Amino acid sequence: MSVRTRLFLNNPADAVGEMLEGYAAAHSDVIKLSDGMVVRATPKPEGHVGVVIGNGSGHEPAMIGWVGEGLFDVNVPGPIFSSPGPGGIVDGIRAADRGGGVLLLVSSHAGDIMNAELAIDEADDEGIEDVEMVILYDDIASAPKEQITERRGGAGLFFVWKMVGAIAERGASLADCARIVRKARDRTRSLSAAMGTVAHPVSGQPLGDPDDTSVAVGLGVHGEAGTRLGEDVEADHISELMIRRLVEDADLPAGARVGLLLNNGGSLTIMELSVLYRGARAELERRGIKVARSWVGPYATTLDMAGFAFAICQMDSELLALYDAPARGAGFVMPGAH
Amino acid sequence: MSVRTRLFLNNPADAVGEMLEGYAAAHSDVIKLSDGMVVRATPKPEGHVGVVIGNGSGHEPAMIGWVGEGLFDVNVPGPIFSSPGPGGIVDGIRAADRGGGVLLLVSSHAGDIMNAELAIDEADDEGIEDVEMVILYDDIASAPKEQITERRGGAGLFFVWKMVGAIAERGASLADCARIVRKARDRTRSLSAAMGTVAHPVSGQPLGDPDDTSVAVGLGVHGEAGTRLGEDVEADHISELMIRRLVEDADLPAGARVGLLLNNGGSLTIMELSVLYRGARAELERRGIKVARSWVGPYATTLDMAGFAFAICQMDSELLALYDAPARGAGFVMPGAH
Amino acid sequence: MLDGDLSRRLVDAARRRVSDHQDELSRLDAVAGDGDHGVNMATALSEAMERIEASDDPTPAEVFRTTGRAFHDAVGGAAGALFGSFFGAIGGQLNRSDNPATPADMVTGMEKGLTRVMRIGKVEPGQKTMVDALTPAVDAARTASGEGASLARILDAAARAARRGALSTTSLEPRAGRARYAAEQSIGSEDPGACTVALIFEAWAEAVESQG
Amino acid sequence: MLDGDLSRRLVDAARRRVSDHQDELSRLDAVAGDGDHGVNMATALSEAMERIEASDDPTPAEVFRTTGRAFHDAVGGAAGALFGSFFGAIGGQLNRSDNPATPADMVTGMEKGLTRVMRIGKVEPGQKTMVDALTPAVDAARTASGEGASLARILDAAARAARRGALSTTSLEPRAGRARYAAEQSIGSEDPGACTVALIFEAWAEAVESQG
Ligand SMILES: Nc1ncnc2c1ncn2[C@@H]1O[C@H](COP(=O)(O)OP(=O)(O)O)[C@@H](O)[C@H]1O
Ligand SMILES: Nc1ncnc2c1ncn2[C@@H]1O[C@H](COP(=O)(O)OP(=O)(O)O)[C@@H](O)[C@H]1O
Ligand SMILES: [Mg+2]
Ligand SMILES: [Mg+2]
Ligand SMILES: [Mg+2]
Ligand SMILES: [Mg+2]
Repeated sequence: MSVRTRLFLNNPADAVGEMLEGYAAAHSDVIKLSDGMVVRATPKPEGHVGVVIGNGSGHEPAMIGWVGEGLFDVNVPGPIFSSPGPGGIVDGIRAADRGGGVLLLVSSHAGDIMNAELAIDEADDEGIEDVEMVILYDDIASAPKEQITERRGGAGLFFVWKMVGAIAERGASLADCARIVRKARDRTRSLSAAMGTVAHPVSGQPLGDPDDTSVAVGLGVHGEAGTRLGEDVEADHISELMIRRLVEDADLPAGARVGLLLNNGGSLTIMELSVLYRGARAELERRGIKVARSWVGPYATTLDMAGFAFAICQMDSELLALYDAPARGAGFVMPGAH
Repeated sequence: MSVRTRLFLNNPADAVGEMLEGYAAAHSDVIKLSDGMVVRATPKPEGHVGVVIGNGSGHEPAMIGWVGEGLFDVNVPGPIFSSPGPGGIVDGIRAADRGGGVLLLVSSHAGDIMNAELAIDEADDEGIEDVEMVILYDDIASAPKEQITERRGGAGLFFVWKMVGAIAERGASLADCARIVRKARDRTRSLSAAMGTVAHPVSGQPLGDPDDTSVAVGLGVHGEAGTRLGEDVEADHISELMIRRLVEDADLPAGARVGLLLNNGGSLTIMELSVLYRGARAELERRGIKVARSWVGPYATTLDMAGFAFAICQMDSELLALYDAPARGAGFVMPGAH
Repeated sequence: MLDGDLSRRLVDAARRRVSDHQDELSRLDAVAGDGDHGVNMATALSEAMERIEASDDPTPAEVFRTTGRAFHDAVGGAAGALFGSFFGAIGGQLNRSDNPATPADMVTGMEKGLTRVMRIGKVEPGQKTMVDALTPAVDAARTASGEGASLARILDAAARAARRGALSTTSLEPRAGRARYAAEQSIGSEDPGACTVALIFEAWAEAVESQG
Repeated sequence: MLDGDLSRRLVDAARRRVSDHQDELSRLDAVAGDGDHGVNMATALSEAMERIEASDDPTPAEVFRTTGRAFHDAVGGAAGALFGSFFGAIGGQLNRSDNPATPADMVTGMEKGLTRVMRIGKVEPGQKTMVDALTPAVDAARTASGEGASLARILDAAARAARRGALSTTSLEPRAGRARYAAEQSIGSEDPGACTVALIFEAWAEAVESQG
């Protein structure tokens, strides 16, 4: 096994721009491109809170596929694996501003936070007020629970995106939107696993050892290294181990109701995802935890990484209602209800 | 570059069964498992035509993700890359029978046709009447146009599935359903391309030369070999060449309106798909052909093959209306309208 | 004479032989097909034996019909349909014969099986398929049977002819099955289905011979 | 003295030097990061030079502010923010100085830049980042400037100190940036950002020296 260093692209340096053009053209009923940003084809009503996110590319359908009704208003895509700069984020804030304030969501990664902070200052200098930034994290492998705010953002944030998108669409205040973001974040945990690595499409540089075929748990969404589990680990074993760590970190009691997300990190087959899901579901049921909603598919990918992540979000009736609210995005799929 | 021979599975021999359990559990609002078959969670009204398909596994979301309202009534999954046997297909016919006749759809592959024919005889012996079988093909690489009925089935058949699912849902007669199937088939063409190969998950056998990293055009959905294009071919060049061959084979005049499907054969990134789509769309527009609807994503995969297929279907207003009719399947996504 | 026990042993001998060559058969299929032929055949024959062992003192007809159905249920695909129909036809013929059956009944069953395979597969000899081993095997069996030979001699003649037929596919260009889409690749290597036919007849000839 | 032309040549020298070492920098980043550092820096500096060449006779302040913005716009990520703010701070300081600027103005700009980097990056020296090269470089520049040295001598002192600082990161465990999630892997290899700092100061020292 090894990495695919050549992709179906033209000049790799043009890949992000050409991707945005192609993706927007294929989904012109939901989104459009505007100054390098992905915006809703039909803007939100005046006076509503605008929801913006900036992020590195290479994680599609995140976040270009999550712009639309009941989701993001604006996505500012950066270069591959690299957050956009402050100028782009300020443009995004301006584009999302419908007069009801703007929520800038940041998945916790050093570069994303730095650029967002620079952008907030710049927006302030330009007299744009009513911008609130919330930093989001969920990946239990990236820091111990006592330093929870040091954790990085992972696939669990899709729960947060869905819920804040729904409440903003209803016309909630900026404060209420921010409250939901923090509430959903604090109830969400994720953990990833993969075998092998991927190569950066521009530099051609593999992000890990291409000859190491063992399974690793706890990788970052940019291919940052994790802890090796060894070779030939059965899917059921991996699912059980990961779910156990998530449930323990979240202190989920028997009887809890969760949303379960199984993220395809790139090139896993539906066969593998389904087998992994089956194992996770069994482990949750053994612990008396009820899976109320399921999402299985590509959310945040790392190019064609042969990996995945599990995320759980503990639901209550407020969150569940937001989770179930209709939404429309080029890469958005409603969760299965059980 | 090489193939991934180890997947996230338990015993590979159990993979298909465990996949079906996991997939059905994750999508219990749309489908359920019944005797190894995937059936709709809510059956069609009495008296309507039932639509059945049997196919090998390893192509997910085909066809397990396409069972549901406005799509298939029953899917009979076979072993990996291998059509189910006649007994299973007869069970499928029985399960789909709502008293309005049953349409058995067959993607043209030797094994699929043989088993379907054996099943039709067996169903007849058992006194099940009103079963019509239609054989479908679209892959222009598999036989010259003069031997069009010798062609094999490819990703273009999703156009056919969508349209027949819609008309059957409306309660059309068996004859009318079969007419739509043939009409859509005759207006559809597909062509695939890939780099590298995949390994059979049970035998571990690579289906092609794992060291050959060149791009090939005209592969089969089970990894059957195609014609090598060479290394380092730009995406735009591949898109242009493939669209040209499709348009010429279909004799599409300037002014024609088409549905365009870009199938992810497994592990392509959205970045690559978007760049390829952009090139195809540009080539169609250069030829004066209007892309009325677009589908970009995984339809029929070949495990984690780094490949894709383009398919086009020439629309008229009847087909377009069926294409746009609502539908619901675990892996179904509405096409983008332009 | 062919009784239930010998029939069972024939299927089991085929199972063992094919399992031993499973990887080789899959490799042959990977040349221009989908690389699963060995898995398919081994799976079907194991399933057949499980079903046969589960039934109580089956007749020859039951043994062969069960085997045919196991191919149809457990494998599907082209080879499942074709090999399943071949075994099913033998079972159907034996169903019309006395128990134990005569060597001539077995040969008639094989002839019917070949006819079914050619009809269902829509193939003629020379198209690089299992038929290129099955046709000479059945011809040889018919000739030997016409000369009044024992079942052991009949199967021995069939096995030799099947092997020659299988080897002859090496230089052929495929015209049927999914291998035909990659015809050039396949020239120079044997057809996997034909190879399975030879393995089965060889296993049968040895099994009957060893029982004396 | 630092005029617009020399400023432009400093940025161009940095661009050339970093481009030459682009693959090495990406490789260092792949050890525990995401393998793009060389690409990021080369892209940003090329973008900066394009913008600078497009403007008419820019002042030193304009050259450095343009460079800072190019980092922010073209790269993003951690290093885009940090290097962008470093260049931007120099530009901001030169904006308050005469044109041409004095070596002392340049050193004050570098000090402000370091302060911004530490604030935005939330890092201290010793955490295996670019700050471990930048801190000694700025210290050495301040000392040389305090002794009334020429710009050439100041930058030469800074370059030597930056290189020593970059090398010192080899044995450190990362505490900031995404590399910290894979701390063990990274011990034994240099921090890519620190290495870039050394490359830039070395290129500057040579560029100023060669102009006499
Ligand atoms: N139409 C056909 N007629 C006769 N034999 C066929 C036909 N198609 C395939 N075969 C035989 O089946 C073999 C392939 O079997 P197998 O790989 O198990 O099935 P599949 O092609 O469905 O994967 C071929 O080598 C050939 O001998
Ligand atoms: N918080 C931080 N403070 C200071 N320097 C940092 C910080 N985070 C990253 N860096 C520097 O940036 C370098 C990585 O840059 P680069 O790879 O271009 O950005 P990214 O980490 O966004 O991919 C590191 O080697 C380090 O020197
Ligand atoms: Mg980066
Ligand atoms: Mg097969
Ligand atoms: Mg095969
Ligand atoms: Mg980096």
